[in-house]
Amino acid sequence: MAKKVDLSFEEKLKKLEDIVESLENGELALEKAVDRYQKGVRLHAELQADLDRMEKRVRMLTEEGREVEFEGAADEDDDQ
Amino acid sequence: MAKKVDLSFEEKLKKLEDIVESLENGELALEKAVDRYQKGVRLHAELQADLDRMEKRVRMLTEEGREVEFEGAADEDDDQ
Amino acid sequence: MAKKVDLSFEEKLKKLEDIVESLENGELALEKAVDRYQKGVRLHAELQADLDRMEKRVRMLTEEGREVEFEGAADEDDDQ
Amino acid sequence: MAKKVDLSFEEKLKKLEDIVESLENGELALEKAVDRYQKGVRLHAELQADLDRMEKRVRMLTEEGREVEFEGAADEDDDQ
Amino acid sequence: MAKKVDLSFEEKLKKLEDIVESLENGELALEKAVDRYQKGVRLHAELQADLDRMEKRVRMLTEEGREVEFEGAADEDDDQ
Amino acid sequence: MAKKVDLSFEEKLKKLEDIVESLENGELALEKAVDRYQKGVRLHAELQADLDRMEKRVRMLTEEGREVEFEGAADEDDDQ
Amino acid sequence: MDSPPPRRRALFGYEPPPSASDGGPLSVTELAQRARRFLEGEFASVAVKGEITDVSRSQRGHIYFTLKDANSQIPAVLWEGAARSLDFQLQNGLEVVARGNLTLYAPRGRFQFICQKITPAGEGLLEAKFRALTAEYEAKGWFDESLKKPLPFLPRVIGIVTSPTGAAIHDILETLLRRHPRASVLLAPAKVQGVGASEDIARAIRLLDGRDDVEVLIVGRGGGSLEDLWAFNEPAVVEAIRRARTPVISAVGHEVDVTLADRVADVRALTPTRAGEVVVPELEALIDGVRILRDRLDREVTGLLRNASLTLDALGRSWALREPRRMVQRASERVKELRAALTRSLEGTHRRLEERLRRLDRIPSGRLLLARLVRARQEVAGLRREMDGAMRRNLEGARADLERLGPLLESLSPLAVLQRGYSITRTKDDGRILRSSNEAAPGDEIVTLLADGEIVSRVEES
Repeated sequence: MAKKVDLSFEEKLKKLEDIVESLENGELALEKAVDRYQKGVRLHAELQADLDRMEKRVRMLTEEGREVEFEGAADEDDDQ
Repeated sequence: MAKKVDLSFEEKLKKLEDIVESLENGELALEKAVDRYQKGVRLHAELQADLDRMEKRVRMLTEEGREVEFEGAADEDDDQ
Repeated sequence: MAKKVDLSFEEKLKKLEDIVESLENGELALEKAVDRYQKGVRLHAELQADLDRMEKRVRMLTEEGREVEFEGAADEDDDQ
Repeated sequence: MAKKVDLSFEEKLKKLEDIVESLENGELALEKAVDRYQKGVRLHAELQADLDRMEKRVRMLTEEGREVEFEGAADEDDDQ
Repeated sequence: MAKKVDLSFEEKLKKLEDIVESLENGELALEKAVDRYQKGVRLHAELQADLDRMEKRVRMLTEEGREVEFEGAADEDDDQ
Repeated sequence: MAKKVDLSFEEKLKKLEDIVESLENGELALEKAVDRYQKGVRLHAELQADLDRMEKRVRMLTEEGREVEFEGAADEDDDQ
Repeated sequence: MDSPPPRRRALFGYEPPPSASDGGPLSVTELAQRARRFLEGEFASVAVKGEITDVSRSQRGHIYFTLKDANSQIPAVLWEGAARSLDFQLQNGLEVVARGNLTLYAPRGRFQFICQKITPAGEGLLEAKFRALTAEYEAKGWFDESLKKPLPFLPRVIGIVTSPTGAAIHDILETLLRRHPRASVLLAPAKVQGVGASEDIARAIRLLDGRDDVEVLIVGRGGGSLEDLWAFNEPAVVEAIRRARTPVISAVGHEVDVTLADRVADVRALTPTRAGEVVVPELEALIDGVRILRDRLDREVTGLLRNASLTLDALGRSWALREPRRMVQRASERVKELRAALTRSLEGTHRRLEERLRRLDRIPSGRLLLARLVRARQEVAGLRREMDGAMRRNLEGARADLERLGPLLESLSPLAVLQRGYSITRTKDDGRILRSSNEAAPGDEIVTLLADGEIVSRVEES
């Protein structure tokens, strides 16, 4: 499952989109479609995880930033 | 009976349709018709089984994805 | 956090501005954007700290200056 | 603070003016600006001290001058 | 203050004039100007004292002469 | 001939004239002028005294060397 | 000089010279000899009156001179012998009567008067004596201007040597006292005429000259004849005047009378009145002069002091000296301005940077990024939904096909009749449908298809 670590979020998203498209075309053999679907589910999970990870990171950084902000420019805080 | 394992769902379906068509023609000798019919029933059963299997797999995958989704983006869920 | 001690305030500010711009453009890959964001947060914190430190220094200098002024030109004080 | 004892008042004033000008140009990096400002504050304090010293001296001399004047030209005093 | 006893009144006056002129030109450095001023005040005082002394002397001499005149040439007195 | 150690009236007059003239030339330093003035005043006093000291006497030496009033010119005096 | 009209006839005559022989021309010498003979014969002894000029004395003692009057002149000589017996000095301008003869000095072609005897013309003994004395004192240089002593400007005592009863003392005193009413005069009376007068005058001069208070002497008398004035030509007087330490003014006779006393005196007053004028300045003018000098003196020194005082005051009043704080104030203001500018400028810089930084405060909030993440999440979720849907639709399609084909197949089943009690029998080994009983042999296994299933049987018989 960790085989395509080097793919970016966007690449994975693209792949997922391709999968969705190919599934919607209905031209795939059903089994292939299921395989794709499985792949899609995996991709989705990965993307989901990526997003979670990134969000967590951003949120942490945001907190961190806020703290710094509060410390140094407490009065500026009202405008925000 | 397991000889055409490599046939895809769609191929089997096609075969089944062909069988049905040939049966509808009514021009078949009984034996042949029965054979066909029998083949048709088998195919139908296979297809049924294939489909069930695939459906189960898809369902499982779907469930799997949902769980992941619930886990990581619980709060985002409200907006959706 | 003290890794780029040799960058001036303005250079850091410029960097931060570039980061913000690139983030606002939305053309960055998401992960790259997050990395940038992290960098941005750090830069912002540094800048804020720099600014605070300098402000404090200026305030001290100003006080110092005023004292000298008060000392020597006590009668001039009303105009100020 | 007494490091540049050999600079004349005007030279110091000129220096301070240059500092103010460079600060007003707004083209200085902040750190440099603060350094300049610090220098400026010091120069200002020195100049103030110089002025005070000179003013005191002039005041004393003026008194001295007046006394001599009163002594010698007491009758001239009405015209003044 | 009595250092330049050998300077004549006119020489001192010339010096004072030079000083006043240079002060009024306003082109002197402040410290130099204050020095000059000091010199000027001193010179002025000296000159005033000189003048007073001379005036007193002349006044005494004038009286002296006139008295002699009164004594000896009482009749001449009316014309004067 | 050493009887006129003190200057003659004429010499004094000449001196006084020279003094007045030198003062009028205006080329004398003030102190020198005052010195001259003093000299002038003294000379004037002497001249005045010389004139005052004079007293009309018309005498005649008798053969015995005595001095007697000379009557011969007495009557001339009344006309004046 | 008012000399009488020249008597040419007396000197030259108008008789033409004797004419030369009517023969050939004479030699110059012949002519000169004849002229000399004529002159010596004609003027062997004559007296001629004229003025002496061009006097020169040869080394041998001969005196050469020229006799002249207004229009003519004759060279003359007085041989050494005659010259030695002369009791007066031959000097230029002297009017003489010369007795002698005329001759021609051939080598020069000049005629010449040879003097035998010469006497001063028209004067007596006194004149000659006067001239002799004049010459003597002139020779001594007693009349030289360089010897003249200056008069004191204002003599303390004026000594006068004259007769106490004469007109002179009256004139002198009158003038003198008019000019200088406070003058002091000491009169030394002297006989000014007659026997012993010169000694008396000299004595009086010496008497006054010996006094310290007498600063000037007037020696004189009124006018008179040469004899009357003679005492003033006597050596006693001349020498007394000459030797006096005190300056002497001579005032003898009138303008035309010149005595030796006049010539030797330091100043000659033409008349006694004039002597009274030259001896003292006017007292009033003097007093005025002194007072004016004093006034000028006072005015000058006062003016100088006032000028100096004004200059000094002006300098003292100059703002440079009066308001020295102004120079400091200007600088002070500048410093204050700079201080304000300094703070302002830095505050400006700081504010600008702060604003720049504040604009970047979006960063810490991370909203942008979170939004993007949300969008991505939505996208991902959408894709998932789409994928799920598509997958479902795929499966549903397949199932629909299957479900359509199932009943169709069923309906077409050749075995449908079996429901009605028919059955189909097939061989077990090859599934062949048995259409005839002889198609099966006993022992063969057969499969009978019934509506609800199969029955496998073995053929017992056929």
